[in-house]
Amino acid sequence: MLSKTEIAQRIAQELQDGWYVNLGIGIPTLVANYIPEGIEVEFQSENGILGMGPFPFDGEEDADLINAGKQTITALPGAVYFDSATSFAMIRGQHVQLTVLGAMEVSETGDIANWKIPGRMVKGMGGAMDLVASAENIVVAMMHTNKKGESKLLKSCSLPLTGVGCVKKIVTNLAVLEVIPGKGFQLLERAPGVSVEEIQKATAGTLIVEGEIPEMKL
Amino acid sequence: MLSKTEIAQRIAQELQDGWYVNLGIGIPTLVANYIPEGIEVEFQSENGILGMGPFPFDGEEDADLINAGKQTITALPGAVYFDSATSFAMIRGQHVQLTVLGAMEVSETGDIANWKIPGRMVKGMGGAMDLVASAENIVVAMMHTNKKGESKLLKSCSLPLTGVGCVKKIVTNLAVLEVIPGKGFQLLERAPGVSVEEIQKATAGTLIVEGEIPEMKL
Amino acid sequence: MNKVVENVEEACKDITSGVTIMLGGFGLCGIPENAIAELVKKSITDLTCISNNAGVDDFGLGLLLQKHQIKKMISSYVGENDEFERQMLSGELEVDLIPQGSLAERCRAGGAGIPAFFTPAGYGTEVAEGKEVREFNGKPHILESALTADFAIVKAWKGDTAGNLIYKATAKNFNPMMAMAGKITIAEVEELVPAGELNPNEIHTPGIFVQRIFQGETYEKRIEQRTVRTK
Amino acid sequence: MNKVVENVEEACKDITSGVTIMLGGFGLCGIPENAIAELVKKSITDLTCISNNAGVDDFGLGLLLQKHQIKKMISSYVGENDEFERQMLSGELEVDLIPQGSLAERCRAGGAGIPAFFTPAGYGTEVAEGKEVREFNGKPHILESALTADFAIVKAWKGDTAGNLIYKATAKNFNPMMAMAGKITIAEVEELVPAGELNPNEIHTPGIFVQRIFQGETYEKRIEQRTVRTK
Repeated sequence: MLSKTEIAQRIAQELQDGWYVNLGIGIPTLVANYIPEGIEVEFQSENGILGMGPFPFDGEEDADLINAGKQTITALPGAVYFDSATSFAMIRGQHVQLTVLGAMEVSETGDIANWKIPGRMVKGMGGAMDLVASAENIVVAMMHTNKKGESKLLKSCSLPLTGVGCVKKIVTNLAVLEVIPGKGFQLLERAPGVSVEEIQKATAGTLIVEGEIPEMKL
Repeated sequence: MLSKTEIAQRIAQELQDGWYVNLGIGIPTLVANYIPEGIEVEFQSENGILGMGPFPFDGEEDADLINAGKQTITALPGAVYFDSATSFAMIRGQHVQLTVLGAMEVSETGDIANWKIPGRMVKGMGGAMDLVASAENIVVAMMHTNKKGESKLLKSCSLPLTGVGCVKKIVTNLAVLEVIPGKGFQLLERAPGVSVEEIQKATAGTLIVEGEIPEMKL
Repeated sequence: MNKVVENVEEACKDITSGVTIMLGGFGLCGIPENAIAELVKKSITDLTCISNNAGVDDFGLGLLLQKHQIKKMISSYVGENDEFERQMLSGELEVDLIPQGSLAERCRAGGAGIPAFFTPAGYGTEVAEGKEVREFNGKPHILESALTADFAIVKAWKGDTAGNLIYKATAKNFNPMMAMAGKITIAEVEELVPAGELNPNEIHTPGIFVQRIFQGETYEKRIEQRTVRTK
Repeated sequence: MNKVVENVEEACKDITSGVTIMLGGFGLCGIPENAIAELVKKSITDLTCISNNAGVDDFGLGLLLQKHQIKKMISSYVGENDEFERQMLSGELEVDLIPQGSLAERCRAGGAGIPAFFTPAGYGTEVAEGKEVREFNGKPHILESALTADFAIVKAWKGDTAGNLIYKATAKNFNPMMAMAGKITIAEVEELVPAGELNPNEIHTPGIFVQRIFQGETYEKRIEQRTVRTK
């Protein structure tokens, strides 16, 4: 079973040289720490920066320089600042090659729910709806089951949707899966030491298992 | 009868303090030379400058600094450059208080034609269609009649339209007129020495003459 | 063209109860601190506020929420504010949640005279309810309308007497579009300079969009999530 | 992220006959001189060119017109070019004339993933033929669609190796929107600097929109209407 850090590590393997990448809050943010050797990517934060760097050193924080998670950050050489309309022009116009974000539920048709629990949690969708409706590549980073042990990979989402038919790939603590439209979750890789049966048990939606499923390499 | 310069001079009286103004090519450009005392206006040129100044001194031309007529210009203190989308955001969004432009024909319903003579002259509309469709105040600067002596103030335009029902005021070499929707051209002022009868004769559309028509002051 | 007003009182003098106000900023970054304090002081109520976020409990728009001055919020993300969530869930506060990109674009559209546009964001979700759906290039989009406001209040780093503005880093965010979309746009700046001192090539918001400008008195610039690494 | 290519040949190597190209510039101001010369040299034909103007007879896009390399022009104003007018009136050249503001906004929309928007410009004129009309706030608007291109070629003043661009004065014009709307965007610049040398606050076009960048060899920067006053 993967730790959150290892989920991020596995997702980092999806990065390709020259890609612009938007990382959501939580596990996705950790992906930036595992960029593979020899690959150059640039991180976009939707509040208005391209070329986001690491957190500042203590005492060097700038209140005017934050990421979409409102964390203080730094800018790398070649960075650029822009307004929110331009930022979402990049996103909606598909200039960002990869979006990594968390989810509360994903359906086997690629629907995603991650912004609202009616009557309980209403924080708003932020940029998530724009991101999932626009990105060519969306990787969801999440635990395979919720705190109650219920599967987060469903036939259809029970929570209000963030987007429809948009998730392509899911990396959980148990597996790497691909959404095959009209079919279900195709199992691509198992987490080290996790069996197909365990993944099957934790997956409420249709799981497609074809041939030998390799263990993922980190 | 007014000269072209005097038409510009009369139009300059329409300027109000604090207005942003877009001046078209030809007579409208001359308006900038007659800003009334004590009034501050700023000129927008739709290719991307606010705060346009006079022509440069000989030898000081900058190929990168032109107006929409492609003439070399200068920038006044407080000027700003912007892209074409932002420029027309200003225009379409009605942030420009006055547009002055020339016309080949104006109808008594406020239609304007100034961009095309089918089969003969096809230069394109440039920014004129955006300007006339958007501006709150449009003043047309033109000769009352064309080179053949035919009226340019018509019941309806014969040439392809630039905009529909948008002209508010017209200043010609003979008169100042206002378009009253559903009624016609209301005569507001006569050029010095020009009679109502002469204006009537040169106006093919409905001319509304109410009471004494004053002579314009320059 | 001198847009300078004496101070924040003068800038906000005709903002009354019941109006719609856009406020720039992302979280607590780039918010018009002085004008928010003035709105609190004026004790006006029934405001409709368009702002990406709602501040935190004791800073930013949270200050207006505490005093129940806001009737309706139009935002994309309102986490980090317990009082907000309480007022919303209890029904005291009307809330219209909008995808962040659509919010930004709707403000820009309002300023640019574009009454409506199509976007894929929100299709198939509750955001799309009651909105026209149309397919372009095989992909469904929804029709979103422009947003404008009686007042837009923005915060810039530098500004000149003609109303030209320059923002700093990510404090830019929603400020430029909101500046475009206010019937009256009020800019507060950290440094106010005479027209001509800013490089016309480096200005982010042309002065034509700004009706009033003043120099803010103090800026707390509170940081919401102080994250650092050690040397 | 290094976007630098050796020279103009390298930048334009895969531009072939029949493609759609956007070209920045207003008149002769801010046009990509080096790339235009290269397109002439390549002798490719059947091009669809999206550009506000068509140059003059012997400079700018006029050079491509002379050699009959352009099949279709999408522009707002094509005066100042006799050869253009001749080819258009004789039917040799397809021409789509678009209001300037709609042209700018359609390019921006293409780059921003907005497939269509409403604008009042052109309502009631031949530009509106076949287009949907809808009233907003009592005023009729027409629905305009996004424009994109196989290649966008823009000219900037300064650029860095990451593709970030800064334009000078009114040479900015259509370049920023076209940079957004190209499937492949090529930028030629007067001065190419290493990433990190441009102030991230002063950049007009973020490098994400640019796929290739090179330093232009020489710039004639011809002036179309030299107007001066005497001291």
